[in-house]
Amino acid sequence: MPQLPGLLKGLGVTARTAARTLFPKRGMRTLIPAPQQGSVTVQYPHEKEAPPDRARGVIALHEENCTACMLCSRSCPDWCIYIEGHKVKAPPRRAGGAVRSVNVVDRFDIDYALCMYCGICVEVCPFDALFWSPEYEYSEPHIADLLHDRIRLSEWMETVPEFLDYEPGSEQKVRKVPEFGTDDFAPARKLEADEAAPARKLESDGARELASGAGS
Amino acid sequence: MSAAADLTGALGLAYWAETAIKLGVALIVIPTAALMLGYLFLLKMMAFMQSRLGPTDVGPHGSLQLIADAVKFLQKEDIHPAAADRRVFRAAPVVVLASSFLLFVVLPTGPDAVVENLDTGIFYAMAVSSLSVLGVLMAGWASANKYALLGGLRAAGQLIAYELPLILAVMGVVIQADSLNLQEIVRAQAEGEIFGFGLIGNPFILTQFIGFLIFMIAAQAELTQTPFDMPVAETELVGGFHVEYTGFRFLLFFMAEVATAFAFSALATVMFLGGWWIPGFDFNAPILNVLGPVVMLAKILLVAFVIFWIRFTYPRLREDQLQKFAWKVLIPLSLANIVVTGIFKVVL
Amino acid sequence: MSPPPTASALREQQAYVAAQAADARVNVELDTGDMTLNIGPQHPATHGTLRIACQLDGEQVISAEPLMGYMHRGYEKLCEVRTYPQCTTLINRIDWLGSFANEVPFILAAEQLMGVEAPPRAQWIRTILFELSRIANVSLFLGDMGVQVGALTPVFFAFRDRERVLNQIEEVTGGRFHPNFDRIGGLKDDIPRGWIAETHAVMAKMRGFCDEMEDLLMGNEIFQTRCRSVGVIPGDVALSYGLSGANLRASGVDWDLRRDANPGLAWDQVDWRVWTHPDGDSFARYWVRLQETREATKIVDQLLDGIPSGPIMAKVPRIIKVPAGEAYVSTENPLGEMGYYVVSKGGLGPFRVKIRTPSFSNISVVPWVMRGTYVPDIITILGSLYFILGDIDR
Amino acid sequence: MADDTGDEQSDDQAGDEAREALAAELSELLGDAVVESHVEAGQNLWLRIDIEQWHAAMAALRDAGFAYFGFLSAIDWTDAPEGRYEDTEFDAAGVGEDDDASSATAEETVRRGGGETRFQLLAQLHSPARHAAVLIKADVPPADGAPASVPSIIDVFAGADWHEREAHEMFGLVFDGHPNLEHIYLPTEFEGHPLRKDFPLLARAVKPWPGVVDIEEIPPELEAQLEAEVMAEFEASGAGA
Repeated sequence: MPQLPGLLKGLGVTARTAARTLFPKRGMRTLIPAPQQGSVTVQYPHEKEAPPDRARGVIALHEENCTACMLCSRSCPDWCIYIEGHKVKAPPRRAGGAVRSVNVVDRFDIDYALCMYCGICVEVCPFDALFWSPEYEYSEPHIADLLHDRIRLSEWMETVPEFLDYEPGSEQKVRKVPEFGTDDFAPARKLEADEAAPARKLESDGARELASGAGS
Repeated sequence: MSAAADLTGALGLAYWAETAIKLGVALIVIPTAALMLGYLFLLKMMAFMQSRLGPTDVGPHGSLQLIADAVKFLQKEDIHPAAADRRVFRAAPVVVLASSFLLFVVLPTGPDAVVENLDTGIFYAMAVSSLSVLGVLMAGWASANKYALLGGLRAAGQLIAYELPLILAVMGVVIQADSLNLQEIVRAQAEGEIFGFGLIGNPFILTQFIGFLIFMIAAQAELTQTPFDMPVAETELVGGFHVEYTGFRFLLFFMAEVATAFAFSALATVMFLGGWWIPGFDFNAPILNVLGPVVMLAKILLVAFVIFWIRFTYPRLREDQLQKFAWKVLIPLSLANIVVTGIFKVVL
Repeated sequence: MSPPPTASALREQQAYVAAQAADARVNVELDTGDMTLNIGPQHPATHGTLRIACQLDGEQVISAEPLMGYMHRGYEKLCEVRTYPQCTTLINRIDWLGSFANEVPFILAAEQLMGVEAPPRAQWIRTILFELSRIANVSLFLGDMGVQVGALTPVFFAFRDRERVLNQIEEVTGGRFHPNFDRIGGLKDDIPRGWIAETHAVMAKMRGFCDEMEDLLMGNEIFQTRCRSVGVIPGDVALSYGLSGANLRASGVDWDLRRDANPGLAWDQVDWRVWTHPDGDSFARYWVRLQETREATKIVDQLLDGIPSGPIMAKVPRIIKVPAGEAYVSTENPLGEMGYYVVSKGGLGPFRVKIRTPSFSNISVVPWVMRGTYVPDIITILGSLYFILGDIDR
Repeated sequence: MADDTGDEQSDDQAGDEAREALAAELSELLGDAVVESHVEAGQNLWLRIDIEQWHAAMAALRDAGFAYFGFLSAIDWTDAPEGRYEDTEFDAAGVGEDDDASSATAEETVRRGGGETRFQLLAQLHSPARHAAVLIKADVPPADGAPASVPSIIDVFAGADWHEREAHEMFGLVFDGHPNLEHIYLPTEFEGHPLRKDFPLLARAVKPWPGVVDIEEIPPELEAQLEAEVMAEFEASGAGA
């Protein structure tokens, strides 16, 4: 077969694409142009593309789980997480136990103007307090407004999807996302976390020890 | 300019009134033509060829997008570069636009629907179309910008290389039609015959196919559309001669570009595709003053489609390659075309 | 002694001086000497902020000197104050179109120092993501080269189809551009269910994209006229400038780190070939990249079918401290050889990281190759050498 | 740790043997230019070259088939005076102590191929034909408080041009015979050599470290009262029963 000149072939490619965009239904059976289906354009404000579940859109905070241990703040490459807290007294874990003192977060700010979306904070959090959400619509006209506080971060917990199943052959365990909406102080969850990691102390010097390598 | 022109003749208006109406119609037709081509091809067809949607929000299917753009352009600040030659800088877009306005003067769209039926119609069209290069050169020079200067110089070089094949390609048509008058060329095609079969006349694209090809290639270069868009060359000269233009001056360049594409499509239609004449009608039938423009428009859109289709598909040549192509291929080919046409004219 | 000048002689003299001055003015205004043209820092062809200072004679280039640093972020210094996991965040942003591939050599170097080896499943997934980022990166080149030589449409096709690959990367890593997915000792997470089948489909689409590019651009006679015998780099010059990747292979040097110095990923487990082209011109570079993209889709297809089961993380301490030592690991990244020379003194972070980026060396050949070309060729050559600005400036 | 290949896997071993052979071959080729060679098991081959013979050795290596110029850079071996995390508690929290314990020996063991000077040149060459790479080092001795000048290899490997310029601006090394030793990344008027360890990284100095624990303690005088309140509530809720 003689070779078609590349000039004509090229015209063929663009014409074919135009035809496919205009008549996406097979074989042009329907001659009504339907570019909305044929094109790859997503008309953003009108229709929204759903990012994958794992998409690193924004970091959500499950405040009840946070113990202000500063691990995330320290492992942040940009130093963009600011945490302050205070101690409160919490009831004992079981009957007959002593009253414990627990950290409560007063301030948990992430400066999204600095954040590089690396996800290290989410990963290092030993208490399941930070999660990725695919939410992406939080742009602000002023750069200073990108500093989001714990209330805003907690609202995003609602948008955190469940963790995905793995392909066969994986040995990873599928994790669970804590339920949203338990707005009161949840000592039960803290208790679980405590028992899961007995080596980790909640006190600040314990967290420091963890950061320096003793906690492995 | 179309039906209205006939109307004015029939009404026997005074010269000034007739001229005013013609002018008014032309002033409406040219921006409308530019808008239509721009919307249909530059926005929508290009988008479809690239799996996109193009504009959708302004007006039905985004059809008023260009008007919105024009309004936006008008709101922009009018910026002159500090070192620019201000007067020339301001005049350049007007010169370019004037050249495309003047082209519309001789384009016939019906037996009487023509602004001025010049006897030297083609000659005039070729002459005024090359005026635009003057404007481009002015823009390139006056911008005091190296990119713009390179673009302007490229445009000048391109003009010399392409004006020649353009005119030589037209020569074949002129020889065959025995006239420089565009109306007469349409008549020659309408009354011609293909081996005794005269129903569809004899569109010169059949006998002057090589001429048509050369005309289209040269027109592409004249319009600085893509394989020959070196004067603009976004990725090397960042816009070439109009790099310093903003706001409504840039709008004028843009309008001129699309309007000239329209005009050249119309010229190709008149010379090669039989113009406004519809097979089966008497050449002077008054109804053609109404139907002619419609037929003409359809043919123009077809030719313009090809022009833009090529524009969206092809990469751009280099200036020296273009010169080589023009002087070593197109000009000898068009000369041969003239010789062959002449021989046939004498023999037949 | 000359007689005192008469009035008329004075006038003549003044007229002569004035004429000379006018001539001089005209000569200054119409200086026909060389012209300096700055291509960039803001220029559509430099995809970023590279500046090329050209001396032109007409449209011919006398000399072209790339001036960079507009985007220098000092990553080598920044890495010195960061821990190893934090470094990958920065390293993502070196060649931002093929980010995952950037992480791999750094992680491998750290693993080498620690004496850790990632489990096979992690290595396979690494290789898959590596090749996916190659496809995402190079497919953009395949379209972008069209824009460089003036064709509008190919780049839209490239963006359209690259998006599919980026979606696949995002589905696994959570990041379209900056995956930050590689960890010392393995990977952050395993692949989600259904991903393998989807990726197979995307690979088929990408092969279609390669065919389209071949018809639309590479087969186009105008494109060939623009690219053939433009920017010819002979093999020995390419070697002495340290050109790597497709630029080197287009000069006829059969050298691919994936095959020749496999640092422990799964490339030796699958069947593929290295493409070379003898010409060394811009067209050869385009041709080689097109073939490599096709080859990469085949590699991915084969790897997807053979992912071994098992863990994705080797046993590494929670807080990573790398033993003292030095290591250099380089891999065949989309742009060429990217290597990290990591010096550790036993701390949480590297003591010194030398980042050997492909674009830096690839662009260093520009002054040599651009002499005597024309202004449009500058763009063709820059486009065909294919650099990412973050990869030059680091 | 120099030549210990005892517990390597077989394929690594083959590679190491090849590297050993290459080291021996190159040592012979370069003669007394090679000060020291080092093969790290399963990794790489280092050659340390006498700085006086840097140029000649590079030319000899190129002619021996190592024609692919990988990179050229330098290493500043001094410790940063401020520590890794300036003004932070990160270093203090364990890391620093650990370093101190090993720092006495770290200096000797860390350098592949040995060497004592503050600055070391570092380059890598590849042989495409032999699929082998070699890392080359050279000690840059101090001269009058600054590093001594180094012969440029721009005429051996044309690609060394930019790499030498980069090493010049980042480390302050001077390359004799380089025609255009100007800044490549930094502004012309920039002062200092950023990759030297004594060049402070201001980004870390101007901002306070956010990792400092900021937890408000319960005032001691309230502690007993709060404890009693919580306990009372706990017992009242019935959980204590």
